[in-house]
Amino acid sequence: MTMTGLDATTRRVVGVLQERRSLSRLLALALAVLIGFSVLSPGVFSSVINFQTIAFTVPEIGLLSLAIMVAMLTGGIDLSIVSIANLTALTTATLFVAAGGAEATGGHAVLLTVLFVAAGLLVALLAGLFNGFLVAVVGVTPILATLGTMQLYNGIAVAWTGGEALYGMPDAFLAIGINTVALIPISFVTFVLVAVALAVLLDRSPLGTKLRLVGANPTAARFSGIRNRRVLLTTYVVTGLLAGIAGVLIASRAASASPDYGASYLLLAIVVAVLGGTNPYGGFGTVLGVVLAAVTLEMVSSGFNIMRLSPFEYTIAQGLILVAVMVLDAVHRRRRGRAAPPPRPEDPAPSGVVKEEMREPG
Amino acid sequence: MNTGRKNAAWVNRLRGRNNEGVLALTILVVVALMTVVNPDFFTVSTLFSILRNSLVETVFALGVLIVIVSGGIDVSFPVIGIFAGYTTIVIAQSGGFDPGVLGALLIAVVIGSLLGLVNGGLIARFGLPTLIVTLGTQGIFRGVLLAYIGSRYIAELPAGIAQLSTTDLFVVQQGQVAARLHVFVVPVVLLCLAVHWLLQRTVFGRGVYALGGDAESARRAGFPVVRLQLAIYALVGLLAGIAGIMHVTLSRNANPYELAGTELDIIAAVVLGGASILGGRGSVLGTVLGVVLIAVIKNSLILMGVPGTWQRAAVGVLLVAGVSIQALGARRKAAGRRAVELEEARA
Amino acid sequence: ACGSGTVGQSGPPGGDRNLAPEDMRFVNVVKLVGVGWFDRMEQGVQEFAAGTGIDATQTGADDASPEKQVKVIQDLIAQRPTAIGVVPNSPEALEATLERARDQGILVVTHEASNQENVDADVEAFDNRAYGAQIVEGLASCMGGSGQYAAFVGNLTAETHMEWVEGGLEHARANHPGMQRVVDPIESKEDESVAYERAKELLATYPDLKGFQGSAGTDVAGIARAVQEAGLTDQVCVMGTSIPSVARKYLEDGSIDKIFFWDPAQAGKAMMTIAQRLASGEPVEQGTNLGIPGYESLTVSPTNPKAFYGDAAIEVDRSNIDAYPF
Amino acid sequence: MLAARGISRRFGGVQALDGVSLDIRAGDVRCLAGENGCGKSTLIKILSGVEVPDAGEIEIGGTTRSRMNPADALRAGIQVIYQDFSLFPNLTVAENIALAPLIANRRKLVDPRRLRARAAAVVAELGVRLDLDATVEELTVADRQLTAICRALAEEARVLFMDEPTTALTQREVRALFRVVETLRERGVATVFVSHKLDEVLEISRHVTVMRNGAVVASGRVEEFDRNSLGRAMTGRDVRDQRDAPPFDETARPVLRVEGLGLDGAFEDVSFDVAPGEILGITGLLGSGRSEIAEALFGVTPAQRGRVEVGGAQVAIRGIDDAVAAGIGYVPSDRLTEGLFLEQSIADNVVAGSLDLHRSRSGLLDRARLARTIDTFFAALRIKAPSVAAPIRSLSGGNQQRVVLAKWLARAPRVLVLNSPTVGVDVGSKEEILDILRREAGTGTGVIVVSDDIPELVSVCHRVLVVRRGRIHEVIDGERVTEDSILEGLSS
Ligand SMILES: Nc1ncnc2c1ncn2[C@@H]1O[C@H](COP(=O)(O)OP(=O)(O)OP(=O)(O)O)[C@@H](O)[C@H]1O
Ligand SMILES: Nc1ncnc2c1ncn2[C@@H]1O[C@H](COP(=O)(O)OP(=O)(O)OP(=O)(O)O)[C@@H](O)[C@H]1O
Ligand SMILES: [Mg+2]
Ligand SMILES: [Mg+2]
Repeated sequence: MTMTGLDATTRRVVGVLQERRSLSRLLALALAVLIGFSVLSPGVFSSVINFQTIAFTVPEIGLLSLAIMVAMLTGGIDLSIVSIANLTALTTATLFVAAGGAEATGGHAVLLTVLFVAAGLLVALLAGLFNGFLVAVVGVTPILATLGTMQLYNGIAVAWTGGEALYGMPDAFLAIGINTVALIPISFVTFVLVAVALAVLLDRSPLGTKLRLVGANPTAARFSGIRNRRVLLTTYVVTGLLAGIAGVLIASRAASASPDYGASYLLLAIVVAVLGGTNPYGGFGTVLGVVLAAVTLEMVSSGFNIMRLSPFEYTIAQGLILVAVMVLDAVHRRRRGRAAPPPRPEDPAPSGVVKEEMREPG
Repeated sequence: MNTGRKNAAWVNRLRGRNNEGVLALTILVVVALMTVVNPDFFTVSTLFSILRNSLVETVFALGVLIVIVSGGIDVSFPVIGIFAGYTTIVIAQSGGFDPGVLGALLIAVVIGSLLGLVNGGLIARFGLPTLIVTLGTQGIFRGVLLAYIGSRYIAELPAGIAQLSTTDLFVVQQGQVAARLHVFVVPVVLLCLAVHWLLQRTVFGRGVYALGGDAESARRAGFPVVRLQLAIYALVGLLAGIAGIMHVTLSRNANPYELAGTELDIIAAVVLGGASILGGRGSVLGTVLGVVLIAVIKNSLILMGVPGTWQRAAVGVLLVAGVSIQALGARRKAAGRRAVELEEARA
Repeated sequence: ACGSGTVGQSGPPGGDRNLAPEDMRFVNVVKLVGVGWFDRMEQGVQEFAAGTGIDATQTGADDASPEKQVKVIQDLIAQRPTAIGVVPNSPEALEATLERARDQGILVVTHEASNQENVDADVEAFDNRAYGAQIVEGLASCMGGSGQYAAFVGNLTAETHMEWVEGGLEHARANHPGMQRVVDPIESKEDESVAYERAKELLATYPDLKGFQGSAGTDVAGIARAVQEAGLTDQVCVMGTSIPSVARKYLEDGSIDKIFFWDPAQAGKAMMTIAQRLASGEPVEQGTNLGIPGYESLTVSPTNPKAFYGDAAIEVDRSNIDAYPF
Repeated sequence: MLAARGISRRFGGVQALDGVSLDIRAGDVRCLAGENGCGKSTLIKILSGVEVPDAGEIEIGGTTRSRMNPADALRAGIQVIYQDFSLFPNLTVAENIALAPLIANRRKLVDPRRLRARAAAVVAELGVRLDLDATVEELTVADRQLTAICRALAEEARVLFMDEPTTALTQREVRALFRVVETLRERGVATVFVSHKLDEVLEISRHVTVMRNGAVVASGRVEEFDRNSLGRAMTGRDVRDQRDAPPFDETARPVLRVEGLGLDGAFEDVSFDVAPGEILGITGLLGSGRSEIAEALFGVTPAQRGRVEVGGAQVAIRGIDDAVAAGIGYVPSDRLTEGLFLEQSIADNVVAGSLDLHRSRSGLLDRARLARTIDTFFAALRIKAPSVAAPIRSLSGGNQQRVVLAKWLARAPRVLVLNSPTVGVDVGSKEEILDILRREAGTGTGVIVVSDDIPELVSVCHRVLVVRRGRIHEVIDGERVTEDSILEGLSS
């Protein structure tokens, strides 16, 4: 390995080693699941239509998990993502209804779709910005701030619609969630594009590194001239936008928008994010890991449904996978023996390093 | 100069180590506002009702407090709670006997502690991140409960528990409506005192704070960290078991689908109460105030005349406002402390 | 397409499969599994399977969330069953998925979703508005035709619940001018404790309240607890949708006055029977007799030609509770 | 009494200890000396049961074992003042001092009054001032160090390890500590003392053990060593130790001009200039306001009054962003908290301050340039680590400090402010770090060194400001910069 050939941002951190290891472990798990179920239910699990099904379901949960991952990079969390997704969907749907969009066709429909999706995402951006404001400027702990806004955004959605679902989107919009290109759902393509863009943002832009640094040690970040507030604001805008895009996919797949969709996604998104190797205390996490984790869990869930196992057994399996992956990691770490134990995510920093938002004058 | 410093110190004392003062003040402000909007708000019946609504959450929150102070987090406790509560009833039913109140409590506590030990074992034995372990186990526990123990709503509780369901400490007749204070406030208050004593006055309790302050230092100081963590998660399970059987008793039925999903609310109440999500900080008083503030917010909207469709939004607004006030208060306190420090440096 | 209110005349979709019963596979997807209501429905499905020799089973998710149900159905599509029955958590969220299922040649029959578009047929136990009116009529006779009442729904987003409540309100306005509903529908979040809290708040806020209408199965139980604790069992009428196992104890002590429901076993059997008729090319139309109690003469919905009503509402009070062991 | 036999310990690719043996006798005061990263702390951790050795034996009170745990060690009478203090930031000083004995004695209950009384007694015995009810996180670094010392003295120890106990202490407190060591010695307690301050080493210890690269290279009575031979034993070369302040253009327009700077309760009426290439020292006793001046210049706690000019233009420093924008860099004294991202890589730490300067035209990071920057500083500052991907936590103190320096040098600041830049840094590294400062000044940067290490100031500074009670008490410059003149300025 030549020094100059090494690239600063890709070989960051131990991380490097640790993340690679968790990535390869995830990959092995994914393959095991794939092969296992293909053998157990030949013809059904490994059918094109089933993979298509998985490709249809991954984007929503995948995007929400990525949002959680981004928030966790800074040591925070965003519990309002599902509410933001629904708010986005409702905005778009309301605009379509108001514009009589269901009847629109051709270029007009495409134009409306672009316009109204943009409006929906703007709402997501604003919602994310407000989260960021609470966290970065007011200084509310992220879990509290977003628990509040989760209720608030959901409440706004209920008050706005009176609780009813909204219909009336044109086919041009619904195509996003329903159509396929060369057998691949458009929503999955969208998901991959967004994931790649996010990976570029996190790995190749200054912001990505700053995000991890703020998560790793906010005080040192301030002392390095990083504008923590701005970074945190941006973080929650990004999580909001990711949630918003998930909302658009949800609405286009469901052909409707409702304030109550996706409540079960929140905990699942957290599970996927941590299974994907994200450290909830900040500083570590990769897009690829989260994507792999999302695909793996969706495959397991499909496999269980196909094998006619009960949903309760799937819940158990999901928990077992999470714990087993972690235990294997720990055992592996020990077996590597005398090597330095990589710092446990939980180990608080050594004394003297008080992880506290740095005193910010003025 | 000197008086200024005294004032600052005095104000800090009033705020409390974990900002309990600000929280109490926030509650007073919210109550005052509600009373202005609707004078009927300020009644014994409202008070009792809010207290009753906080009982189960408070017990859960005590467990969450312990685990958060220790620097960990547990999201499996509501599932442990309902697991213990529901399973206790199932055992009583299938065994065809009435365990009585104490018997039921004992069963629930044993089940809760065992499940908590599973968490603790995984966390302490393998040194795993607590959030991940408890996310995993909550799925496992819930799945096992619904798949193998039962998923049905049980309407008929064993007689002892059923009777306790409607036992009040005292009743105040107010016009048409009777204000009732459920007898469970007694054990809950005792539990709060016990946990406070445990955390403040025992080597175990200080060890919990030490662990949350700096785990490596705790190890170096000779704290048996593994045993400590085992005990912490077992204790969380135990408290969850108590909360679970209380929940079943208060709702007068056993429904295994309930409670799951309330974890984030309760964690938020504890954090609102001044516990640091990073560990090492938190108090029973703050926790109770946090739970009460959220209960006040959630359970007064009809009295306030908020229309049905706006209630969720109103809860959101009040929550956001509440946590913001709390955060701003905490920030002031930090600023005040710095001023005092500077002065002392010069003196 | 078929304005006549007849479905199934053109034979089964997906070509003339003309399958023998033992080659058919029906799957009924319910809101969530494991609860008493849907366990009872599963009994109906099993009875149907036993009676016809068709492989009919029931499945669902572990909680009542629309996204999980979507996933269950999507995974079913890969297995290509002959027909699926669906009791949607959120009809609108299922449209695209059901369309995909039908594109794959799978028959779709729904229940509790009279506005679902991508179906071959929908069967309802009754007309929701009429059912709501029936509940409020019961409440009116209990309240003596006048006074304040409050209505609960499981979720403000639950369309059927809203229809029961609004149908009831229209009925009261038209027939009992002395009756007033005090607030917008109150949301219990399908949670008995929430219903209990809200009922207590309502009793405190409206001292003259005389009646409650519940919609989620646990609403009336929660309300009854509040009423009982306030010592108002005899002054306040509590009625609404529930199931006997939940309401029994309160019906017996009088804090619930009457519950309304339909038998999920019969509804499940009705769905499966319609699926079978469609699969074998028999039509379903106005007046069709499914040979199931409550579904002896189906009515076509005036708004949706694919939706059919039975007349299967059941009223239960203290006197006849023992006839319904679920 | 306590002996190590052939102890080895490996961390990943680093052989931290390689067959180290050490004998500690009752009443001995033994100094462990050696460069950063030579394994001193690791040896202490192994002897106190915190780390487990790969090979070797520990002999304690006649029994031999291959490993220990902390509780065993505590019960055997081994007390440690850890280099990182290992305190509980969230507990009070009293609890930090007096809690550990309760565990060792297997007590179950805590009596806060007795606990506080015990802590008070220890603090009184040492003769220092500590607020027993303050939480440790509110304390200054010096007070934390005192707390750690008090904790080690709370229990009657048989062997007392002190891993750099004096880094943050003032003369007076160091004296008090030495008196305690002397008393303990008379009582038969053995002390093992680690310090990079060679004068201290020579003063306090009876025996000296010098380590290099994980092995013992010299051992003997203290009389056999002097500053030079000790330095040579540690580094394997001669350590230069005389004044070397390279010339600069004194007539050039100042790169930094400070006028009438003031902050309530901290400092008042502070004015000075720094020319390009000049190295200005600022010294003063603890609490004199020297650190606060540095923090005000960097906007951490901005001044309330006065003006600051950088490169001739006035700048209003209201926060760190203003200071960074104006071209001021700052190396904080508390590098663990404020300077470094411990779990992150060297690479990330080096570029943490200059990410925005490494954008390509697309706005994304120019990865090639970024890699060049990292490798340049990694090499130029001679950071000792297996690779730039190694996490900072695994580096020794001297190397960590180089990374903090690299972070700011990567921004090419106009003014570089360093607060206690060589605390806990070994003599060899210290000289190299000072050389880095000289080189940096040579490029026209104005350098301000805030320090109470007088030899260090004499070594590099062109001019030294002595601060007392928040005011500039004296300016010492040119040839007058000597240890004596500074000491005089501090104490007169
Ligand atoms: N936990 C760890 N993981 C990886 N490497 C470590 C760890 N602890 C120490 N090391 C490495 O072991 C070597 C010895 O470190 P040690 O802390 O004992 O040095 P030291 O002599 O105390 O240095 P200093 O004077 O800077 O305190 C160093 O190279 C260090 O990087
Ligand atoms: N329960 C306690 N809480 C706080 N501090 C204690 C407690 N017990 C002992 N200590 C403190 O620890 C120190 C050492 O304990 P040790 O057992 O030697 O004391 P002691 O005076 O012999 O106590 P006792 O008389 O209870 O045995 C004592 O000086 C005491 O101040
Ligand atoms: Mg060391
Ligand atoms: Mg004694």
